Amino acid sequence: MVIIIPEIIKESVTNLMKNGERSDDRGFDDYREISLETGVIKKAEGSARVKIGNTQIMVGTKPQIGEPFSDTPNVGVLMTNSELIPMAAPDFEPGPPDERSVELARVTDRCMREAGVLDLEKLAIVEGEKVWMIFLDLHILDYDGNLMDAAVLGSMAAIMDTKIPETRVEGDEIIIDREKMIPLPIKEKALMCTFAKIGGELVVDPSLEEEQILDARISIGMREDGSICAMQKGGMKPLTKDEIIKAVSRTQKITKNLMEHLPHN
Amino acid sequence: MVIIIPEIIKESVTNLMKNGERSDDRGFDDYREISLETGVIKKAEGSARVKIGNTQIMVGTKPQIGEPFSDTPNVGVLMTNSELIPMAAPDFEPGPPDERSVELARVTDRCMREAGVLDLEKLAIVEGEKVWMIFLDLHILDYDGNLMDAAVLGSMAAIMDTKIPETRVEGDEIIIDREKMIPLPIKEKALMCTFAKIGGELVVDPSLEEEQILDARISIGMREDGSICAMQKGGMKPLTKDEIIKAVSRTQKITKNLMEHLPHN
Amino acid sequence: MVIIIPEIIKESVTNLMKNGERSDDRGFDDYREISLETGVIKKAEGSARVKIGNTQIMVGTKPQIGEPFSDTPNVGVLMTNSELIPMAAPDFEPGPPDERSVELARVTDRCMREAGVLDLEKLAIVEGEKVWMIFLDLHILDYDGNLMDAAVLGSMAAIMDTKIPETRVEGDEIIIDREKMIPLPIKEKALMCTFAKIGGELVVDPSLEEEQILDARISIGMREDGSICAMQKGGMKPLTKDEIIKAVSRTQKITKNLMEHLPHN
Amino acid sequence: MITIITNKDLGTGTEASQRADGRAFDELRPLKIEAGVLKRADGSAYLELGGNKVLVAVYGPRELHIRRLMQPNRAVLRCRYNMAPFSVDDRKRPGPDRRSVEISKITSEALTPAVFLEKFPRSTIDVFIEILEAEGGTRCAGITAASVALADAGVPMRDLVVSCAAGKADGQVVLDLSEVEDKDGEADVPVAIMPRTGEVTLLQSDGNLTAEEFEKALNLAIEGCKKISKEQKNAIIKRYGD
Amino acid sequence: MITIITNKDLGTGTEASQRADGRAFDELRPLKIEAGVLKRADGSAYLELGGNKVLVAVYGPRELHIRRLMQPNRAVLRCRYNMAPFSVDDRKRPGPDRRSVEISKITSEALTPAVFLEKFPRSTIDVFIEILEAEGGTRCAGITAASVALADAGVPMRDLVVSCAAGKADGQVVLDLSEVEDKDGEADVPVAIMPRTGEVTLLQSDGNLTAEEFEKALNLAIEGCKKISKEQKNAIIKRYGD
Amino acid sequence: MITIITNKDLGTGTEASQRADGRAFDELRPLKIEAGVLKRADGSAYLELGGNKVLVAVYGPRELHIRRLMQPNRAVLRCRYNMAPFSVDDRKRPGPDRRSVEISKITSEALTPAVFLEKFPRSTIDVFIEILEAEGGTRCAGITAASVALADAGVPMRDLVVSCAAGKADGQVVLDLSEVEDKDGEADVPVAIMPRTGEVTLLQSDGNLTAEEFEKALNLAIEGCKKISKEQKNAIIKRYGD
Repeated sequence: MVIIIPEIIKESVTNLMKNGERSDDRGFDDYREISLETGVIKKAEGSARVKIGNTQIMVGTKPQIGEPFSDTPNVGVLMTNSELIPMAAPDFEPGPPDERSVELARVTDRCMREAGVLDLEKLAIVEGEKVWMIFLDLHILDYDGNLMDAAVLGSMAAIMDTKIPETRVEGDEIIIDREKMIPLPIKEKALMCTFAKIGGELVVDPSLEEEQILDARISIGMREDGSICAMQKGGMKPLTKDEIIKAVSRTQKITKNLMEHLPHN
Repeated sequence: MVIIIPEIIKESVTNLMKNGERSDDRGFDDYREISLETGVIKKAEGSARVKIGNTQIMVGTKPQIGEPFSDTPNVGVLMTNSELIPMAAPDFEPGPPDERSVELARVTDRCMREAGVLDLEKLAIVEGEKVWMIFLDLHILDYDGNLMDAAVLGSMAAIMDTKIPETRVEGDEIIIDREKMIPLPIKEKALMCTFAKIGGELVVDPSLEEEQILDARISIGMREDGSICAMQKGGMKPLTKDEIIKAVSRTQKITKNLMEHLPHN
Repeated sequence: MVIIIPEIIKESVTNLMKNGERSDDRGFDDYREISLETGVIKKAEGSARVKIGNTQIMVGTKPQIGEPFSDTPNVGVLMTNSELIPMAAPDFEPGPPDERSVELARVTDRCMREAGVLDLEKLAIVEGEKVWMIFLDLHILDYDGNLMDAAVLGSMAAIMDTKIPETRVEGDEIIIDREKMIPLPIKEKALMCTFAKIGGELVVDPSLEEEQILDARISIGMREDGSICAMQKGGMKPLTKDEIIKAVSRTQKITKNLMEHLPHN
Repeated sequence: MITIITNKDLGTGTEASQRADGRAFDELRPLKIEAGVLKRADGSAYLELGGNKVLVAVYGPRELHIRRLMQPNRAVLRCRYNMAPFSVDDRKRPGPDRRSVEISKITSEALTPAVFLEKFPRSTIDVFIEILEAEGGTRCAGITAASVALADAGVPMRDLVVSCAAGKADGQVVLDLSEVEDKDGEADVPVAIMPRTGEVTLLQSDGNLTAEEFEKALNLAIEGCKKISKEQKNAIIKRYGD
Repeated sequence: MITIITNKDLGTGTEASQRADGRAFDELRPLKIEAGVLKRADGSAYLELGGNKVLVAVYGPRELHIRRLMQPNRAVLRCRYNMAPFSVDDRKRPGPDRRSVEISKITSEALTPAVFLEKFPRSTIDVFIEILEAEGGTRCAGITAASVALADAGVPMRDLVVSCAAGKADGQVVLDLSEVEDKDGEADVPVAIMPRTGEVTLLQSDGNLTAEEFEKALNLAIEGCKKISKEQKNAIIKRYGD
Repeated sequence: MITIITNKDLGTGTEASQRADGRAFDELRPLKIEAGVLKRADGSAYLELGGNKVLVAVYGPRELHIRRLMQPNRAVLRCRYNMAPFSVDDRKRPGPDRRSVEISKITSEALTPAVFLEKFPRSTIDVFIEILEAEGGTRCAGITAASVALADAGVPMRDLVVSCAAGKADGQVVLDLSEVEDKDGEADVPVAIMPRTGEVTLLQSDGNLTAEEFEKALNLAIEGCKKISKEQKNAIIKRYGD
C-alpha cells in the first residue's frame, strides 16, 4: 500500500530537526518511553511484552527437541520468526511473511546469534542426533515505528526469561524432566539501536512519522562490551561514511542505558 | 462471487412459506428425492454416490497405515476432506479449500467422530506406532443446496461400504492381508438434518434457491438414539432459542426416516 | 500475458515460407547456430550451457542419496525440473512453474527416461533403501524460441558431463568416496527435434518469431538408432497424419547431425 | 526413545464442586476486559478469561480493495482468528489452519447480525482476533472481545454480541469449560447472543448430548453470556464514561 | 517391516489374444457415454471406458475475470483435469500436480481447434474434467467426454474432437491400453482427432517405438477414435434426438 | 550410516599471506565483467568474481501491472535475487527463501539512490539477478553486475553503484571474503557505494567486530568498491566505446 505523507509534514519535521528538535520534543539520542514485562504468557517457556512508545511486540519462546544441522552436529538451534500481523497496522496484510517481516526476523536473529547470546553447544543433547531448538516468535501487535530495536529488546528479555526442562541421557533413552526447569545458557547480552536520517541529522528510535519521511535508516546491534554484532542499513537514500562511524559511537553510549531495561539476574 | 437474487424471488418464496408452502411443493419437513448407491468406485475401499434432489456428492474412502497422534497412541484416525470443485457450481473456484469447504469437512467430521461411528481403538495396529488412517474424501459434483446433509449421508454410507485388509503383527512384522478384506468396526450411525429459516419459518433440506435467501441455517447431527452429536448454526441473521429447541425435536422424527436410506446390514 | 504480433508480420513470414524461405534465410531443416559447453559450473556435478541462436539454457545436475520409489526398489531416480525464470523473457513471471515450464520439464524427462539414457539400475546403492537421485535442473536464461530441443540437448550433455562419487556398502555402512568420482552409467543417447507448422509448411527449430505465429508444433525425441522415444504436439491448430509421418522421417536425418554437437567420449 | 517426566497440576475439585478448578457448575472463570489498548487500530480490546489472553483490533469501515468481495448495498464484516505460535503447549505453526478458517467464518456470522452494515456500502470492517494464550474457550472469548473493539472503533451496532460456552464434563452440564474440561469432557456448546433480544448468533455443539442436556447447556450458556455482557459494558464505560 | 499379501488378478489372455484382458489387438474396452448429467453446469457428460469413470462439466461462454488471460478477438478455452483422491490405488493428494498441469494444457490444445472461439471475444469457456476412477487412458477419456459436454452446453463447434490411445505392449501394437498394459508396456501414443477431416489435435508418444511401429500405432489410434466418435454422437442423439 | 570420504582442498596460504588462497589482505579475487550478454532482456551483464558466476537481466522502465505497488511520481525498482539449484554444494530448492527475500530487498535499496526513478512515474524497472555459481560474496557481485545491466538497458543513473565486502577472518581484517573465509571467519561487512560521492547505499555487518575493526573493514570495502568500479566502466566501454 502506498502511504502518502503530505509534503507539508515532511517539511515541518525536517525543519524542526535542522533546529535540533523533534516533533515529540525528544532529544536526538532519546528513546520514547520503554516498558518491558516478562513471563506474561504462561504457556510459553519464555515471554516478553515490550513497548517503545506505542510500538508493542509480544515475544514468546517454545523449545522443541529436533535434529541438529549436519554441519554443526553438537550445537543447538535458535529459530527466529516474525509476523507483521494485520492487527498491527492498516497496511499489514494476512499471508506469508513479506520482505519487511523477513528482514526484521533475520536481523534480530543475526544480532542474537553473532553476539553469542546463547551458548548453543550447551543445547546439544545427543551429538549429531538431538538438540534443543529454541523457537523465538515475534508477534507485532502495534506498529508505531522502530520495530528493530523493540524486537531485539523483547527477544533478549524473552530468552532471559526462558526455562527449559533438564534433560539427561540414560542408555538409549532421553529423559526430559519437566519438573526441573532450568534457564537457557546465556553468555552475552546484546541490544540494537536504530537511527533515522532526516534533514541530514541522525536521530535515534524513529517514530512512525519519522520512519515515513526518513532518507535512510541504520540499525546497529551491540554487545555489552561495545562491540558490533550486527548492522543493517535501510531506506532509499545513502549514508556517508562519517555518519556511519558517528552512529556507532553514539550507539555505544545509548545501548549502555538501554541495557538497564533488561531484567537483572 | 456476489450472487444477486432478485428481490422479487425472495419475496415470492417468503410469501409462500408464510402460507405454509414451498416453491417446489414440498412440506416443511420433506426432503427432496434421495438416491444413494454404494460400491461405485472400485479403486476406493469404500464409496457412495449420494443425490438429494440435484445435489450430488461422490464420497470415497482410502485407508492408509500411519502413525497415531502422540496423545492418542492406540487409536486410529479418520481424516475428512472436502473439495468444492469448480465443476459443481459457477462460483466454485480452483485452489485450496475455501471456508465453505473447510466448514463442510469439519462439521461432517465432528458429526461422525462425536457420534462414535467408528470404534477407532480397533483401528490401532501397533500401539503408539502404527494405526489405520481412514481418509474420507467428499467430492462435490453438483451443488443444488444442502451439502451438509448429503455429505453426512454419503460419508456414513461410504464408511459402511468400506473394507480394509486384515492386519496382524508377527514379531517385528506387520502383515497386511489384502486377500482378507474386512469391514470397518462400526459402532453407531449418525445423520445430519439442516433447516433454513425463511420468513420466520424453519424448513428442512433447503434447495439452492432457498439457501440463497435464507436468514439463518441450523444443521443438527443426530445418532440413531436421538442424541445430538453435532450442531452448527450458519447464516447472517439470528435464531431464537425456541426455534433451536423445536428444530431439535423435529430432527428426531426426520432422521428416523432418513436412516432408512442407509444400506441395511 | 497476451503478445500481439502484428498481422503484417504473420503474413510476411507465411508468404516467405510458401516460397520455401525463412525470414532469417535458413533452410527448412536448418538449426540456428548451436554452441554447447560442458563443465561450466564447478559446484554442479555436471553442467552444460547450450545456445541455439540466442536461446540460452544452463543445465546442472546434483546427485543426492535418497529412497527409491516403492514400486521400483532397485532403480535410481532422475528428477527433471525446469524454471522459466523471469530473466529469460518479458512475460515470464516469478512464482511456481507454470504450464509451459511443467511441459518442458516433463517432455525432457520422458525423452531421457524412455530412451533409456541412464542405466538407472546401476544407480541403486542398497536395494529398496538407498539409491542415487540425479536432479537435473533446467535454468532458462534467454528465451528466443525452441526451448524443447535446447533443453534435451543441454540435458544430454550435462548428464554426460556428470560425475558422482563411488559408493560401496560395508556392513551397515554406506561409504561415499568423493575422492573417486565416476561418470554416470550412460546407455543411450537421445535428442529432440521440433517443427513449427506455418503456412502449411513444417520448419525445424522455430525462432521466437516463428513460434509466435505457428499453427502447430511437433517435438520428436529420437535415439541414435532412429527410434522414437518421445513425441509432443503443441499449438492451437491440428496436424495431418501425413505431416506427422514426414516429420518423423526428417527427424531421423536431422538428429544424426545434431548428435555431432554432443561431447565425444 | 524420549521419556517425558511431568507432574501437570490439573487442580483438585473442592468437596462442594465436581470441577477440577473448584468452580460451581454455573460459575465463570475470572474475567477482565479492557477497551482501547492499541494505537494504530481504529478500535481494540483486550480480554482475559481464566488463562485465555485475547487481543482484538478493528479496522474500518474502510475501502475494500478486492472487487469480488464487494457488496453493493452493505459493508462486509471480515474476521480473522489467529493463534500466536507461543499461545499453546506445542508451538503452533504460523498461518491459518482448517480450525482457524472455520472459527473465522462463524465469528463473522456471529457478529454480523449486530452491525449496521447497510450504512457502509462497498466497504469492509476488518476484525483481527489474536489469541495470545489459549486455555479453552478462545472462540467465545474472541467474539466477546471483538464486540468491545467494534464499539471502541465507533462502528454503529444494534447490540453488543456476547459469547460463552457451556458443555458437559464428568457427566454434569457446566458453564464455561476450562481447557481440561474441554479436552476430557463429553460435549462443548459455544453460544453467542444479542442480549437485548436474546437471539442466538453463534451456535455449535461438539460431543454427544441428549436433547434435554442440550437444552440445559444452551440455557446455561445464555445465562453466562448475560453475565459477561455486563463486563463488556463496564469496559466501554470505563473507557468512555456513561 | 510391513509385508503386503496380495493376489491381484491381472486376467489371463485367451489363446486367440496376447492381451491380459482377452481383447483383440484392435478392440476397445467397453464404452458408455451419457450427456447432460449435471444440473448446475451449462453442459456435462459422463463416460465409462473399461474401469475409467470420467465426469465433465462445461461452463460458458462466460465473462473472464482475469484481465491478463483475456483475448480481444476470441474466447479462451480453459481445461482443468483433476483426479479425485479415491480414483487411484494410493490416495491422490488433492490439488494440481505436474502431471495434471500438463494434461490440462494439452487437453485445452486438443479441443481448441474444434471450437468457434472467435464468436465470443473476451470470454472464457471452462472445461472441468474429473477423473472419478482411473484405469489407464484417462486423458483420452477426458477429451472424448469433454467434447460431448461442450456440445451439451451448446458451444458451437466445427467437429466433435475424439481421443483414443494405441501403444505397444508385450511386443505388439495394440489399441486402447489398459492400466496394466500402460504400466508394463513399451509405449503409449495418445491421439485426438477431428473425425470429419481426420486431422490430429493431440499427439504424444511415451516409450520407445520404431518409425514403423509408431505409424502403426498412430493408424490404430485413429481407427479407435472413429469407433468412439459414433458413441459420442449416439450420446448426443439420445439426449437431444437427431 | 553414511560415511563421506572427502579431501576438500581449501588451499594453503603462502608465507607472505595469512589467507588460504594466497591473496594479500586487500586483494580482490579475479574479476571479469561483461555487458550485453542476453537478447531478450533490455539490459544484461555477466560477472565472475573468483568462483562466483552471476548473470543479471534488466527489464524496463515498463508498465507496472500491480496497482498497489504503483508510485504516482516515480518508478519502482524491483530486484529479485535468485540462486540456481546447482549453484551450491547441496542442491537449493527452487523458489525464494528467507535469505533471498532479504537480499532482494537490500539490493533494491542499494541501487535505488543511483537511478533517476522520478523520470518514469507509475512504471517499474525490474532487475533479475541469477546466481549461477556461488562462492562467497554473491550479494555484492549481484549489485555490481546489476549496475552494469542497468547501464546496458539505458536506464538514466546518477552513478554506477558498486559493491564489495570486507570482513574479519583468522583475526585479520581482509577484503572480499572467499566462501571459506565467510563461513569460518569472524565477520562479514558487505558495502555498496556510489563512487562519485563515496556515499554508502548498502551496509550490513554480520559477526562480531570492535568499533575499530569495523571502521577498518568499512574503509577496506570502500577501497575494494573503487577498484571494482573501474572494471564496471571498462565493461561498458568495451560494449559501447567511450
